Amino acid sequence: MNLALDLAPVEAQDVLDSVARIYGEPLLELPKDLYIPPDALQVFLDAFEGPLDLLLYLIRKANLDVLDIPMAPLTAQYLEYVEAMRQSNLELAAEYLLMAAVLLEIKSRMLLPRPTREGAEEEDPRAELVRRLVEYEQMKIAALRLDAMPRVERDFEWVGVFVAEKLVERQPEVSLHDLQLAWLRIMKKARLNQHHRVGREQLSVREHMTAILRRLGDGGFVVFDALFDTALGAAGLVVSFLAVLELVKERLVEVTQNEAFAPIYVKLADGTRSDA
Amino acid sequence: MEREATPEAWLRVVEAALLAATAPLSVASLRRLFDDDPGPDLVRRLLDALREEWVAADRGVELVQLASGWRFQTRPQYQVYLDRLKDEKPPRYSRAVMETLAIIAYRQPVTRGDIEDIRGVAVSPNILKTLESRGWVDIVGQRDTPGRPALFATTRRFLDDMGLRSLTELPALAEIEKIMDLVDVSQTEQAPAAAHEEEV
Amino acid sequence: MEREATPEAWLRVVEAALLAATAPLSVASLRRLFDDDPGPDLVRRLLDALREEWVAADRGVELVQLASGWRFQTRPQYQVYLDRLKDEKPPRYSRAVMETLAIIAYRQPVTRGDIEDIRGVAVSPNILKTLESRGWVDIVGQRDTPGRPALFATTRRFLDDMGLRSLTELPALAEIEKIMDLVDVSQTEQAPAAAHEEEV
Repeated sequence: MNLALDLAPVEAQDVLDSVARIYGEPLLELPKDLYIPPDALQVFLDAFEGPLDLLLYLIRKANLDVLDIPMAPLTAQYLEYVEAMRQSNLELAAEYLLMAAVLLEIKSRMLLPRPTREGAEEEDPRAELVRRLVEYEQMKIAALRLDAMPRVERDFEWVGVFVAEKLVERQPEVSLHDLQLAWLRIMKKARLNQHHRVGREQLSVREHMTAILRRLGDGGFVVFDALFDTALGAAGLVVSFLAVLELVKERLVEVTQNEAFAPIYVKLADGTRSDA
Repeated sequence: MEREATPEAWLRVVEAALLAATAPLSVASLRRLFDDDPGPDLVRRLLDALREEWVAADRGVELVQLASGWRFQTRPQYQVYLDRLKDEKPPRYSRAVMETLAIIAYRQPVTRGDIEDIRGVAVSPNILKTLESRGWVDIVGQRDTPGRPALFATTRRFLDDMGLRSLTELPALAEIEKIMDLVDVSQTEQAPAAAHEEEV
Repeated sequence: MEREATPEAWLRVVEAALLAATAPLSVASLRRLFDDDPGPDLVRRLLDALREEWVAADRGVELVQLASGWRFQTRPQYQVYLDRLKDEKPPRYSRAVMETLAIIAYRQPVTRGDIEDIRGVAVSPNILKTLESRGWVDIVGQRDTPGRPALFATTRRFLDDMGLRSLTELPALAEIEKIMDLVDVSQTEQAPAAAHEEEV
């Protein structure tokens, strides 16, 4: 039945040691009537995380069964510590005094005769205290185990090598869909004023217009025939021709012929040259 | 590069990404490395192969799987060396901090009041602040009781930092539960106290 | 560990330290790793051996020497992969830029004035500069009208980037416009056309 006491004896030993190491004497054997320096008591008190911790310590030290706590001696011991601390004018957390009251109350209830009839309803007056002690002990041990687990920065390090990167400006990505949406938006807005009709044919004419403008970019004359690539096929040739006509109409190119049947030359209209 | 579609080339890409990552990388993230999505299974196979490769080479660094993904970390045996390069020691946490952390980890979500009930002492706001600023604990909601107290829980970062994949990998509380059984048994002998079981 | 004083064990320690370091490590720092100072020459030999080991394995990460010390870093060829892991959203062109691009694509060659006529608002020079610097648009001439405005057209690069062989492969709009007309008719009866913007 001493399982609880065996669970973490190391921890209890730690408390013992840390106190004893400083003052060279096991303070746990607190002499009842001897003067104890207040700071020694303070160290002793600081070793505990509260009344539950202190109680657990007392239970272990006396090798008591946590499940069947003899309330009278435990309460007496606990009150001894609390009294010693109070006499030393130590600032004692309210929880310690509250626990003293709880212990005294349990002790007095234990002295009362137990009702036998409605016994099924009656709880051991210690039950709540035991529950709290066990739950606290459970978490106390869990904290120790958690602390013992390998933890980053204390027991291991993250790996993170330097990323060598050339700073390349990220360019927006544009899809055909984006382009289409943009155009449709424009068309909608423009609908009231004018109606743009752009189909495949017109586009191919426009493409050829651009190509011809690029071709004539240096400003010189180009033989008309040279603007037509027979590899494009009949449809392509027609489109190329339409492109030239459109360019002429928009006065972007000039077409000249010195005499009938002489070669036709095409050049950018004056002022159309981009480097002009 | 992109054309060298060999498993060896994929391994090297995944390895480089993991070595350079500043946070654990999920399988989903690693799939994004490739132009053609290799799918989750292939990525997992690559990760396993990579982990074994590093184990076989007996390096001071290992590939581990954590709550939020995969990451390379140094093996604990090497910390004695690495500590010598450190100017400052990592923070040590007081018992109060560690007990609070344990209660949040095992009993989450909990309010500050719950923590105080279990520890039997007041919990200073600094303790919670310490855990929050370490990124191990955060507020996940409020309990629907008067005052609407904040509910604390552990974060994914906590699991990552402790080398865990999930809360189920926390050290078990099994032995203590055994004690609780004993408590119940002993209590049943004296007085029935079945209610306790659920409370714990 | 400390007792395994073999060159292989030292290599692994130096490697772990360099992989975990957040800044380049000098030879002087690396000497501090060991209980018994190995001296600068041995550390340098270890670094050379380590560098060669990683080169031989053809990894995506390499050991490099910088002014301030040694560090592992990813090889430039791997940037294309690592970039894919970045969450940052790709930048987007403003609506004005996209509309200008669309007008140039569908109506080329056009002047800035043409674009303004169609869009109904002034076109800032920055918009055209953006498209020119992207290499998608250039000036193919000047219209023979007062002021000799520049004529803009799309480039070969634009077609390549959009995956088109020719402008005729741009999405045909006639059918869609027709559908839109129908939609407009029906919707004009019910609600003002303002809402359409979002639908498109």
